[in-house]
Amino acid sequence: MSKTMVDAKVVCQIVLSEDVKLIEVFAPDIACIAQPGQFVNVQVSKQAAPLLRRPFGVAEVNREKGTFTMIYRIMGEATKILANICNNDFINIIGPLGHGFSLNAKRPLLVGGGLGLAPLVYLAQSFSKDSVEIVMGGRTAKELFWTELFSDKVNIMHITTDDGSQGTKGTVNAVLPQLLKSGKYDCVYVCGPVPMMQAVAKVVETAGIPCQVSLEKYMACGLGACLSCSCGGVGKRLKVCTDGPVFWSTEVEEW
Amino acid sequence: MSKTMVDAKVVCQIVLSEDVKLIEVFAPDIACIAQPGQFVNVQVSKQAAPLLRRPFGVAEVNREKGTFTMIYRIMGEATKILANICNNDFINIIGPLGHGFSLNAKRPLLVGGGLGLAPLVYLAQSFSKDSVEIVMGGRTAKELFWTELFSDKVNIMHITTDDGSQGTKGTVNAVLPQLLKSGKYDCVYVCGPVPMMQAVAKVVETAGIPCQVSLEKYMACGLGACLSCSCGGVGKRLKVCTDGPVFWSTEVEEW
Amino acid sequence: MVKNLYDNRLAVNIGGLKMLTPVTTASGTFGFGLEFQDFLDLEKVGAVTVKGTTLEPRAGNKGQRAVETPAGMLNCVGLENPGAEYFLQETLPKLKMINVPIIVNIAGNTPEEYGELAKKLDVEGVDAIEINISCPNVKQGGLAFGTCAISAVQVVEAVKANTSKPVITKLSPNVTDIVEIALAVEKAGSDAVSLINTLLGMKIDINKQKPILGNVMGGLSGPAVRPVAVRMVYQVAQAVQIPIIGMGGIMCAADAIEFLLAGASAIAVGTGNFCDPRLAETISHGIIEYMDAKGISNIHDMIGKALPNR
Amino acid sequence: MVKNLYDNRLAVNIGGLKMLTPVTTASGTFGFGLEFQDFLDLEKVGAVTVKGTTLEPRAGNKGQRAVETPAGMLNCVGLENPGAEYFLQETLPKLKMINVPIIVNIAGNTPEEYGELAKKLDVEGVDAIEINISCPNVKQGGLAFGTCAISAVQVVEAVKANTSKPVITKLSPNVTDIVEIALAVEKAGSDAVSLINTLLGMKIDINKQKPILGNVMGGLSGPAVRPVAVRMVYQVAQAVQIPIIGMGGIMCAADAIEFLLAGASAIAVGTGNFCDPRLAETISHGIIEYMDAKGISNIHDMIGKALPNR
Ligand SMILES: Cc1cc2nc3c(=O)[nH]c(=O)nc-3n(C[C@H](O)[C@H](O)[C@H](O)COP(=O)(O)OP(=O)(O)OC[C@H]3O[C@@H](n4cnc5c(N)ncnc54)[C@H](O)[C@@H]3O)c2cc1C
Ligand SMILES: Cc1cc2nc3c(=O)[nH]c(=O)nc-3n(C[C@H](O)[C@H](O)[C@H](O)COP(=O)(O)OP(=O)(O)OC[C@H]3O[C@@H](n4cnc5c(N)ncnc54)[C@H](O)[C@@H]3O)c2cc1C
Ligand SMILES: Cc1cc2nc3c(=O)[nH]c(=O)nc-3n(C[C@H](O)[C@H](O)[C@H](O)COP(=O)(O)O)c2cc1C
Ligand SMILES: Cc1cc2nc3c(=O)[nH]c(=O)nc-3n(C[C@H](O)[C@H](O)[C@H](O)COP(=O)(O)O)c2cc1C
Ligand code: FES
Ligand code: FES
Repeated sequence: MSKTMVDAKVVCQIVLSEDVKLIEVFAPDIACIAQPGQFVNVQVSKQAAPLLRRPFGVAEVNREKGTFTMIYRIMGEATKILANICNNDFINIIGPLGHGFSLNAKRPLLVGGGLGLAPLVYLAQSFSKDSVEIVMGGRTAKELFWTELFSDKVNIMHITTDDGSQGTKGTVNAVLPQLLKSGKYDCVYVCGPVPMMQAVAKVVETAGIPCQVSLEKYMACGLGACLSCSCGGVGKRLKVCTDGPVFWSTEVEEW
Repeated sequence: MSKTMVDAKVVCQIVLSEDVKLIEVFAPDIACIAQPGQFVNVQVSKQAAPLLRRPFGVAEVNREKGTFTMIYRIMGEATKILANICNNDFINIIGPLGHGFSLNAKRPLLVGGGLGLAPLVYLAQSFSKDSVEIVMGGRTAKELFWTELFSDKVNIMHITTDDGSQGTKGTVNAVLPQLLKSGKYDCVYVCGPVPMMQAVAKVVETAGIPCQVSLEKYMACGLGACLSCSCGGVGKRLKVCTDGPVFWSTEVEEW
Repeated sequence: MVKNLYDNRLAVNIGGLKMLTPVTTASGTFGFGLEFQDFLDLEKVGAVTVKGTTLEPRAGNKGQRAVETPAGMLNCVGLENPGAEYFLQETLPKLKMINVPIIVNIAGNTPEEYGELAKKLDVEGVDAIEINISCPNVKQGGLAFGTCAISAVQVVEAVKANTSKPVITKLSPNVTDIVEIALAVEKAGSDAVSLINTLLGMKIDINKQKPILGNVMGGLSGPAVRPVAVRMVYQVAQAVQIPIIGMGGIMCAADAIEFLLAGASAIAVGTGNFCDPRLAETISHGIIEYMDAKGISNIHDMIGKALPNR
Repeated sequence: MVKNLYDNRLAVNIGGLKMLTPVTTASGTFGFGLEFQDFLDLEKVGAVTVKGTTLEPRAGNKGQRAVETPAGMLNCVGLENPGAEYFLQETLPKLKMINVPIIVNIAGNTPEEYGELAKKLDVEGVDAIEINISCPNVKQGGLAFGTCAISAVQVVEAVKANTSKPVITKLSPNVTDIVEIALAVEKAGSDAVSLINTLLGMKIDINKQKPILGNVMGGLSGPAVRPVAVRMVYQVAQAVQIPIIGMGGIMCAADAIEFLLAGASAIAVGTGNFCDPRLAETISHGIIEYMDAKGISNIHDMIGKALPNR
C-alpha cells in the first residue's frame, strides 16, 4: 500500500452541474490500491502559480480499467484549470493518501452533504448494495445529481434539501434521529461541512453507534511532513493527511 | 493609429521547424492598422506566472480576414504555453505597438537572421515583389523554412548559413559587401541578433546607404511607461518600445 | 471635476489630497499617465503618481533593466528621468489639461536636494509630493534614506519645510521594523505614508554565470510580494494615525480590497498596469461591486475592517 | 556510506559536516525524512534537515496553518513538534538506520534553552545542529533572536558551548542588513550559515474580512521569494568565510545552480518538496548534467562563480 507519483492520463470529464465536474483518470498504480476515504494530491499545472497540489477524494474506482474518478467543485484557480484539461492530457497525481473508512460495518448508514458525498460513492461501492443506506443533504434539488450516482449503489436514499425542493426540508439532521431510532445501523459514515459532521456525530454518538467522519484541512504536502493539516485529537495531535482524513468521531477534539 | 487591447481568437498554429511556430489570430482592430516593424504584446496566461506579456513582431497581415500572424521560437515558459494553445481559444493582445519601418524605399534590401526574419515578412509584403531582395542568414539549412515564406514576396533571395549547408557559408556579411557594391539599393532593413545588426549597419553606412535596424530589449510594459527597454541614442535616451523598435542605425549609440 | 464620480462612495482624503476613488498608480509603472490614455480614462483614476523625478536628468542604469521572476519581476531602471525642469516645462502642462490629481514622486542625493526639489515642484498642477526614500536601484540616496529612521526624518523635514502640498513618504520594505520608520516620518510631519516599494532581489543567468540585471540587484514587485505588502500595511495601520496608500502586487479588485481591509485608505496599481493597462480604472468598479454585495455604502466603512478589534 | 555517490564530484564540507551532494532539505518541509521514503532514496540526499525541535513538545498554532499565495505559500505551523526527548527516543533510532547525515533544527525561548537543547542532542546520529533564530511563527524567541545581532550571538555562543557538532545558524530575511547578522554569528563561532528562512507575510479573506491564518501572520516561502534569497546569499557570500546553505524557492536544478553560483556551498529544498517529493534526489542529477554540459568537473569549481571578480 505505498504512495506513488504518476502522470495520469485524463480519460474523460463529465459535467455534473453548473460548477461540479467528474474527472476520470487512468492511473492503475493508484486505482488498484486506493481504499474508500483515501484521497489524492493533484498538480493542475507545472507553472509556479498555482503552486501547490490540490487534494481530492477518490470517488469511484475501476480496477479493471485501471482508472479512478474524482468529483470536484470549481472553486478557484486550480479547479478552474482542472476543469479545462482535455481528454488524453496528463496530470501529475500523488496517491493514494491517508487513511480510509473502516469497512467492517454490516449495516452502514452513509451521511453526506455537498462535495462530501464524493468519497461516499466509493464507500457505497465497497459494501453490498442491499446493506447500504444513505442520507444526502443539499441546498436545492438542482444539486442532487448525486441521486443518479448513488442509485445503483445503495438500497435506500434519504434526501434532504435546505429549501425543501426535494425530499425532506432541512439539514440531514431533520431525518437522522428518526432513522437511528430504528436500530438498523451498526456504523455511520459522515462526510461534509464541519458543522454538519459535528452535529451528526453528536446525534450518532448519543444513539450509541460508532461514527466515522472525514475531515478537510488545508494541506500543503499531503504526506505528513509539513504539519499544515494538524488538528487536536484526544490526547494527541492528529495529522489529517496521514492519520486521517477519516477518524472515529470520538478521536477528534479540535475540528 | 491607436493601440488597443483585444481578446484575439486563435485561427491556427503551424509548425515551421522543431522549435518555431506560426500563429494566426483574428484581431481586426490590430490587423487593420499594424505597420511592418510594429509588434504586439501577448498575454499567454491569466495566472500570476508567467506574469508579464511577451512581445512578438507582426509577421504577416491579412486585412480582409482581419487576422495577422506571429512567428515565434519556443524558448521558455511563455512560448511553451503559447505553443499549446488550441484553435478557437482566445489570447489577450495589446497592439499594434511601436514605430515600424520606413516604407519609402524604391529598391529595398532586407537583411535578417534567425527570428529577426519574422517582421521582415510583413515588410517584404509591403513592397512590390519585383523591387525587394533579401539576405537571409541561418545556422543550418534546417532553419531555412523561411525561404518558403519569402518566396512569393521577394525578387531575389540570398542565403547564407553558418555551416554552409545551404547558400554561401558564413554570416550575412559574407555576401553583403559584394551586393552593396552593385549600387542597386536605396535602403537596407536589418533585423536579427545585435552583433549581426551592428556589423551590417557598419558595412551599409560605409557604403553610404541608409540603414534601419529593429532592436530587441527586455520589455515590461511596451507602452513607454516603465523604461525597462530604454537605450542610449545619439544625444538622447530612446525607448525601444515606443521610439522604436525600428531606428535608423545612426540614431543608436548604446545597442 | 466629475464631482460625484462613483456617487462619491469611494472618495478618500489622503493627508489633504482629495481623491474620488482610492485607486492611484504606483510611481514608475504608469509613466506620466499619458502613455495609458489609449486604454483608460485618466479622470476615473483617483490620482496619477508619476515617474520618480530628480533635480537633474538621469540616464538610469546600463544593461538589462527588467526580468521576470515567479509571479513577479525585478527592475533596475535606476530613476531614469528627464529632470524636474523638463517635467515642469513639458509634461506638467499636458497633465494640467486632465482633471485628475497629480502626485509627483521625488528622489535626491541629500535631504537638501529633496527640499530644493519640493520647492521647485510647489506649483499649481502638482497636487501632492511622494518622497521616494526607498529606491533600491540607485547608489546615492534612495534606499539608504529609507532604511534608517534618522535620515528618513531629515528628508521628510526638508520636504515639509519647502512645500505647501500634502507630503506622502514612501517606505521601503527592506527593513527589520517598518513600523519604526513609519512612526518616525509621521512624527516628522509626513501627511501620509505609502508602502511598499520593491524588495531587493536578484537573478542569475546560469548559462552566462552572471547576474542578469545590469545593476546586479533590482527591485522585486508584482503578486509575489503581495503577502509581505499586506502584512506591512496591517502592521503600520495599527501604529500610525496618518493615512496609508497600500501597494505591492495588486492585480485585481480583490487584491485592492485586501489592502483596504488591512488598513490602507488608498491603494496603488503598479506592476499590474503592465499586465492590464485598464486596471487602474476597472479596479474601482470592482470595489463598488464588492461594496454592493456586502451592503457597504461608503468606502470608509471597510477601511481597516480586518484589523484586530474592528 | 555510498562512498563515491555522484563520483564524488558533488561532495562538499559544510563547516565540518560532510555531504556527498550539496542538496539538503529545508527544516519543516521534509518532516523527519521518513515521510518521503516512498518517493526517493534518502541516502542520495546530501543531508536531511529535520523539523524544528524544541525542549518540550509544542502543539503549534491554532486555526488555518497554510495558504497559497502567488508562486508561494504562507505557513504558521508554529513549531509543532513532539519535543527533543521524543525525537531522541522514537525518531533518531529510525534515522540511524539510514546512511545519511542528519541536521537537527532547534528553537528555544532563551539562549540557555538553545544551549540545553544542543547538549541533549550532542549524541551519535545527530551530525549537525541548525539554530533556528528566524522562525516568524512563534511569539517567544524565534524571529526576535534573528533580527538583532546581539541576541543572535548569544544564542550561537550558548549552542557552541554545548555541542561537539558543526553548528549552522539559520538567518532571517526580515532584516535591514543580513550581512551584519551573518558576520556577527560567524564571529560568534557558527560553522556555517543557512538562509533564508521565510519572509513575514499575511493574507486576508475578503469575504470574511479577517486574516486567513490562525496566527494572523505567517512565513512566506516558495518561488516567489527566490529573488530575495539569491540576493541575500550573494551579499553574505561576499562577506563571510564560512560556508552557506542557500534556500528559498528552489523548484528545480536550475534554481539550485543559481544559489551555488551566488556563493552557496550547499542548498536546501523546501516548499519544492510539496510540489515534487522526488526533488531532493533528482536535483543532484540535474546539477551533474549542468556540470557536464559546462565542462565543470567538480562542484567547487562553480560555487560563487557569479560573484564579482570570479
Ligand atoms: C482530504 C481532502 C479531500 C478533498 N476532496 C475533495 C473532493 O473530493 N472534491 C472537491 O471538490 N473538493 C475536495 N477537497 C477540497 C479541494 O481540495 C479544494 O476545493 C480545492 O483545493 C480548491 O482549489 P482552488 O484552487 O480551485 O480554490 P481556492 O480558491 O484555492 O480555494 C477554495 C477553497 O479550497 C480550499 N483549499 C485550497 N487549496 C487547498 C489545499 N491545498 N488543501 C485543502 N484545502 C484547500 C481553500 O481553503 C478554500 O476554502 C478536498 C480537500 C481535502 C483536504
Ligand atoms: C519588440 C520585440 C519583438 C519580438 N519579436 C519576436 C518575434 O517575432 N518572434 C520571436 O520568437 N521572438 C520575438 N521577440 C522575443 C520574444 O519576446 C521572446 O522570445 C519571448 O518573450 C520569450 O519568452 P519565454 O517566456 O518563452 O522565454 P524566457 O525564458 O522568458 O526568455 C527567453 C528569452 O526571451 C527574452 N524575453 C523574455 N521575456 C521578454 C520580454 N518581456 N521582453 C523582451 N524579451 C523577453 C529573455 O530575455 C530571454 O532572452 C521579440 C522581442 C521584442 C522585444
Ligand atoms: C519598473 C518599475 C519602476 C519603478 N520606479 C519607481 C520610482 O521611480 N519611484 C518609486 O517610488 N517607486 C518605483 N517603483 C516601485 C513601485 O512604485 C511600487 O512601489 C512597487 O512596484 C510595488 O508595487 P507593485 O507590486 O504593484 O508593482 C517602480 C516599480 C517598477 C516595477
Ligand atoms: C511548512 C513550513 C514549515 C517550516 N518549518 C520550519 C522550521 O521548523 N524551522 C526552520 O528553521 N524553518 C522552517 N521553515 C522554513 C524553511 O525551512 C525554509 O527556510 C523556507 O521555507 C524557505 O525555503 P523554500 O522557499 O524552499 O520553502 C518552514 C517552512 C515551511 C513552508
Ligand atoms: S498536509 Fe503536510 S502534514 Fe498534512
Ligand atoms: S517596455 Fe516599458 S518603456 Fe518600453
